[in-house]
Amino acid sequence: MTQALLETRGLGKDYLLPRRRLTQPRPRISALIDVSLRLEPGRSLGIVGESGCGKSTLARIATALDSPSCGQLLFDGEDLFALSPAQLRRRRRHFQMVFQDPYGSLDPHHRVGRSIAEPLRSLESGAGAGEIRERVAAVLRQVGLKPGDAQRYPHEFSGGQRQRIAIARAIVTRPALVVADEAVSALDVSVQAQVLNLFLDLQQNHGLTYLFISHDLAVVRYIAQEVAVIYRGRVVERGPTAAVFAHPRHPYTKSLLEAVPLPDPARRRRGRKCQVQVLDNPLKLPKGCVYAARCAQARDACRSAIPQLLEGEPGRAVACHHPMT
Amino acid sequence: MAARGGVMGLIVLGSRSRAFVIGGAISAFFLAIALIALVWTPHSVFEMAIEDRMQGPSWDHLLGTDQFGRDLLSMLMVGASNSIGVAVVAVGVGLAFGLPLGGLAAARRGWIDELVMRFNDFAFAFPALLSAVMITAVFGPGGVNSIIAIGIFNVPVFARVTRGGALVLWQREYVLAARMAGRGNARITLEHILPNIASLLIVQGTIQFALGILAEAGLSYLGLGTQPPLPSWGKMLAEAQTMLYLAPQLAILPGLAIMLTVLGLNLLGDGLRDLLDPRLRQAR
Amino acid sequence: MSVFLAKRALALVATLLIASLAIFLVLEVLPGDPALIVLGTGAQDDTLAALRRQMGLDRPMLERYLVWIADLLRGTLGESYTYGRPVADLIGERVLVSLPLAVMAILLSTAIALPLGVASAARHGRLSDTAIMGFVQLGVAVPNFWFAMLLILLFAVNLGWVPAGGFAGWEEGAGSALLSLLLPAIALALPQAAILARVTRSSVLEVMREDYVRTARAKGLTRGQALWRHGVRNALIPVVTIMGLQFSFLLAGTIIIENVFYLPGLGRLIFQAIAQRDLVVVKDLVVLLAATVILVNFLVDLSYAALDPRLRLGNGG
Amino acid sequence: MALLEVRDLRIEFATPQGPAAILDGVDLSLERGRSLGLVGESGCGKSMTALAIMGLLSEQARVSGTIAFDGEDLLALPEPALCRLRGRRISMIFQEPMTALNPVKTIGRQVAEGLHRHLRLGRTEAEARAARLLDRVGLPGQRFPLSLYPHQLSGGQRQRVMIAAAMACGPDLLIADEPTTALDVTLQAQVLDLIAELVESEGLALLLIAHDLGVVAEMADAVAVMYSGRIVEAGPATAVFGAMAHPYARGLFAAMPKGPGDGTTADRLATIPGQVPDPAGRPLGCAFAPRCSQAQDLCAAEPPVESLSAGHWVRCRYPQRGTATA
Repeated sequence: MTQALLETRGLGKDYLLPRRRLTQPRPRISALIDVSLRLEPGRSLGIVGESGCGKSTLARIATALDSPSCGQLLFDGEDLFALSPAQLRRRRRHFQMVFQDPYGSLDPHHRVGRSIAEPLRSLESGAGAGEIRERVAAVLRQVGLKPGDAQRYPHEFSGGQRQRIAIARAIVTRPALVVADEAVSALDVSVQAQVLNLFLDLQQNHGLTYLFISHDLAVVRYIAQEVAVIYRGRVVERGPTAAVFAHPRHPYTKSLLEAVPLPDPARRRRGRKCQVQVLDNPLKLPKGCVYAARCAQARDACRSAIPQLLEGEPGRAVACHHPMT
Repeated sequence: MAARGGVMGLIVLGSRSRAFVIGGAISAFFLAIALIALVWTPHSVFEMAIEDRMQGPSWDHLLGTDQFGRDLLSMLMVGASNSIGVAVVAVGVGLAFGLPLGGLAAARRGWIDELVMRFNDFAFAFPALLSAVMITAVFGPGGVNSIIAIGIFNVPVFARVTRGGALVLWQREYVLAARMAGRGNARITLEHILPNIASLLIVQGTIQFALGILAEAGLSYLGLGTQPPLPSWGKMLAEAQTMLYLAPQLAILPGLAIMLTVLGLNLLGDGLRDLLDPRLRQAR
Repeated sequence: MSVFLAKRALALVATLLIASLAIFLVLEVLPGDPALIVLGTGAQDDTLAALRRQMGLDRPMLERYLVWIADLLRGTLGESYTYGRPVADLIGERVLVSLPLAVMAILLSTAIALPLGVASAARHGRLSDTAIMGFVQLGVAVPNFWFAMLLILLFAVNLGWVPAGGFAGWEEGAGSALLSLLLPAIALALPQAAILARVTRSSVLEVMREDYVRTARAKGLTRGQALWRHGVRNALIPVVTIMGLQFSFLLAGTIIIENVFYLPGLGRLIFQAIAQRDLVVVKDLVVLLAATVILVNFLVDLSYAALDPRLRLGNGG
Repeated sequence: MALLEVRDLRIEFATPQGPAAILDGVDLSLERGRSLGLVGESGCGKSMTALAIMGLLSEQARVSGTIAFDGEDLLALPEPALCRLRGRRISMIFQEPMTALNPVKTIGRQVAEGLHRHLRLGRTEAEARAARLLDRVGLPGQRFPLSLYPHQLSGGQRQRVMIAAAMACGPDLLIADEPTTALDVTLQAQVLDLIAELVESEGLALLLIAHDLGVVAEMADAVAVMYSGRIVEAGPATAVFGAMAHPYARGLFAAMPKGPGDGTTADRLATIPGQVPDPAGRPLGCAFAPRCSQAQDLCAAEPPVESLSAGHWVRCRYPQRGTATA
C-alpha cells in the first residue's frame, strides 16, 4: 500500500451546547464519530452527506483549523496535532482550502493580488516581493484569469471568477492537498461546470490531491474517484465512486441516490406516497445504528448494536448489519 | 470604495448623500471656528466692560455682549473649541480603550469575552453625568475631570460596537482563509477585522462626538465642567438663565450653537452610514 | 427559560457587586481621607477625628465596605453630615418628586415616539416621513436643559401659564404638583422621544424587509395588516433595548432638569450634596441610582423572553 | 381558457445607468390542474415573474403587459381586490423556510391566518382546520402541536408548514419559488413528493420555479426556460427534454455533471463561456448571442419564435435539432 497523503484514525469531535435546564449537564453533540479515512496522493476523495452530518467539521479538522476531540490526523505520515504550533504552521503550505461562499471568502478591502499572496507571505518567508508578484501572476494564469487582475478588487468579479481567485490562493503555495468545502455549491450550473473543469485540469497538471466535500452527489461523482458517505457524524459507506454509485450497499446511500432529481421527464413524481417526517433527536445518539430510525430495513439488531465499518471487497466498506447486495 | 479611496474618494462619494453634504458642511464650519478661536478671537473673552454690558449687535460686537460686557461672538468661538476639544479627547479615550477590549473579546471569546461584557454592563450603569458627579465629588469640578467622565462612558460603547462587528467578521470565510495561511489572531485583527469595521467605528464615532458635546454642555451648565473664567456653551446658558427675564436673547445663541453642532455631526454620521452600508453600496 | 433567567440573574448580582465596589473605591478609598474632603483642609484635628469615627473610617476598609452593603440591604442608610438627618429620609422625600417626573417623561416619550416611528416607516420615502425625520433630527440635537429654558421662556415668562420652577409639594393638591412637573417632563421626554422614534422607524423598516412579512402579504394581508400583525412585535425587540438604555440617560437628565426647574428631587439632592461635599449622601445616592439602572436593564432582558419565543423555549428538534 | 395567461410581461427598474428591463416580454400560459416549470439561472427573472403575478413587486418596479388570472387582468385590479385573491385563490411558497415564517408566532396561527382572513372562520374552527392541514402535510398533531414555534422545527418541517399555510384556503394556483433549494436532497425529494401529491389530489395548477433541470423534469407537465428576462424555449416536458432546441437550454443541460468525470478520461463538462448580461446593458436581438457558439450576424436582430412541435416553441434563429447530450 502506498503511503497515504492524508489519513484520519478514529477521528471524533464533540461540541458542548449551552445547558437547557440548570440541573442538567451541558448537552454534548457529536459532530464526528470514529472517522477513519485515507487519501492517496494524486487522488480525490469525495465526502457526501446532508447538512449537519459533520462534513464541514471534517474539513476544518483536516486542515487543522479545528482540533478533534479524539483520534489522529496524519498528513504524509505525520500526526499534525502532535506538532507544536510553529511546526504546524510550517506544514500549512502543503495543504490549503477552498471555501464555499465566493462572496465571503475574499476580503473586500484587499486587492485580489494581496489576497492570493497572503499564504505566500505568511508561509514562505523566503519569498521576495518580485518572486511573489511573479507567482501570483502565474497562478492567476493557471486559473484562467489575467495577471493584471491582481490589481483589482473582489467586487469587480463575478461569483465564478471569485471562486477562481479563491482556488488561486489555495494553490499558490504549491500544496499537495486541497480541501474543497462545498466549493461549487453556490454557483450556477454553467459556472459550476467551468470551475469543476478547472479543478480537474489542476489535478492533471499538478498532481493535486483533493478532499472534496459536497452535498451534491452529481458533483462528487464527477470529480472524485473515491467517496465516503457520512450520516450523523459516522462514515456509513466508502469505496470507489463508480462502484458505490452503481451499487450502493448502505440503505442511506441508496436513499440519497434515489432522491437526486434527474432531468428526465419519464421519472415523473406521481402517486408517490407523501412520507411522514421522521425526527432525529440531534442530542441523543441511538444505541444502535445511527440510521436505524429512518431505515426501512431496520431490524432489532440495528437498534441495539452499532454496526462497524467493515471492508467487504477490497477498498469498499459499509457500516450496516444488513448491507444490500 | 470609500474606505479605500481616502478622503477624496469619500468626498466624491459623498455627493450622493444629502445628509452627508449638509452635516459635513455644518461640522466643518464649527471645526473651523474652533480652530480659529485657538489663535484669534475678535475680543478677549476675559475682558469685562461693565459699561458695554448687554448690548445688541454692533460693528464692534457682531453678536452683542453679555451681562459683564464680554463679546458674545468671542465667547461662542472659545466655547466651540472647548466643546469640540472635550468631545475629541473623550472619543479618543473611548476608542483607545474600547477598541482593544472589544477586539480582544471577539478574538478570544470565552472568559475574556464574558469579562468584557460584564464590564460593559457595569459601565452602562454610569452615564457620563453620574460618573462626573462621583469624580467631581472627590476631585472637585474641572475640565479634565469632565473629559475623564465622558471618556469613561465612551469605552463600553466602542467596546460593544467593536466586539459586535468583529464577531460577525470572525465567522467570514476570508478570516478562515487567513487562518489557513497561518496568520495569528493579532495579524488577522489588524489586516482583516479592523479595516472592515472601520466604517462602523467612524459612524459610531460621530454619534459619540455629538453625545460628548451634549454631555460637556450639561456638565458645564451644572458647573461641574469647564470652570470660569473660561467660557463654555453650557456655562453661558447657566448664566443666561439667571437673566431670563431681563435678557432672553442671551439664552438663544449658545443653545443654537450646541444644537447646530450636534445636528451637523448626527447628519454626518447618518450620511456616512448610508454611504458605507454594504447593502446600499452594492458592488455590482 | 430557567437557564436564561439564572444566567441573567447571576450577571445582575455580579454587576451590582462590581458597581458598589467601584463606588466605594472612588468615594472612600481614592480620596485618601474622606473626612478631610468633607471638612476641608482648615478643619481642626479633633473635629476631623470625631467625623472619622462617625463615618467609621477608623475601621478596616473591607469591614467598612461589608457594613455599608449590609446596611444598604437592610435599608438603613447613613446619616447626612450637612442635613443631620438619615439619608433614607432625604431620599424618601425626594423620590416623591423624581419618580413621578421620570414616569411622566417615559410615558410621554413612548406615547410620542412609537406612533411617530411606525407611521414614518409606513410612509417610508414620502414627504411625511421626511418631515417626521426632520423633527426627529432636531429633537436629538437639542440639549434638554436648553429646551427646558425655551419652554420656561415661552410658557412661564411670556404666557405665564405655568410656574417657571419650584415645587409646592403634594400637600397642595395633585393638580398643581403635576402642573409644576409638566414642563420638566416635556423637556426630559423630547430628546428621548426623538431617539426612540428613530430606532422604531429603522427597526420597523428592517422588519418590513423580512421574508415572513412577504409571506404574510402572500396570504392576502394588506400592507397595514402585515405591518401590525407581523411587523410590530418583532420590531419591538430593539426598541425595548433602547428604552432600557434610555433609562440611565433619563436619570442623568433629571439631575440637570431638576436644577433648571429648582425641583426638590433626587437629582437636585445629589447636586447639592456635591456642592456641600456630603460624601455619605453622594455615595448612597449614586449606588441607588446605579442599582436602579442595572435593575431596569435586567427587566429589559427579561422582556426579551416575553417577546421572543426563541429565548423562552430554547431550540427544538 | 387557461387559468393563468401572461402576455408580454415587462418589468423595469430605474438604475443610475438608465431603466433596466428585468423582464423583457414574458409569455406564459398555465391550464387548471397542470404544472409548469420555469427554469433558469440566477438573475434570469424567474422569481420576478412570480412576484409580478402575486402583485408583490416593490413600488419602484414599472410593470406592463397583462397577467390574466381566470379571465381577470391582475395588473388592472386594485390592491384590495388583489388582497382578496392572494392566499385565497393564488398561493405562494418561498425558497427560505428558515426566514419565511414569523419567529414569534406559533405555526398554528400562521397556518390559520389565511382562514381567518379569507374564510372568516372562528378561532376553534380555524385551529381544527389548521391541525388537519398540518396532518395532511406530514406533521401529525401528536408530535407537532399547533403551539410550536418555527425555531422548534427543522428546515424541511418548516417548509411543510409553509405548504400547509399556502393550501389553507384551497387555492386554484400554487406558485412555488425554489421550494426545495435550501433543503437536503432526501428532504427535497420528500417535499417534492408532497407538492406533487397535493397538486394531483386537489387539482390545482402549479407554477414551479427552479434552477435545477432535474427538479423541473420530475415535477412539471410543461417547461419554460428563461434567459436574461425572456423565455427562450417552452413546451411539454417530454418534448423539451427530448429535443432541446435553444443553444442556451442545451448548454445548461450539458453543463450538468451526470457521470464520472475521471481526470484520466478527460471527460470534461461542456461550459457556456462568458457571463449573463446586465439587464441595463443587454445586447440588441438575441441576448444569448454573445455567448452562443451557433451565433451568426443575423442574431443581432430580434430572434424569431419558431414552432417545433405541438406546443413546443423556441426563440432562436438557428434552433438545434436532435436530442441534447452532454
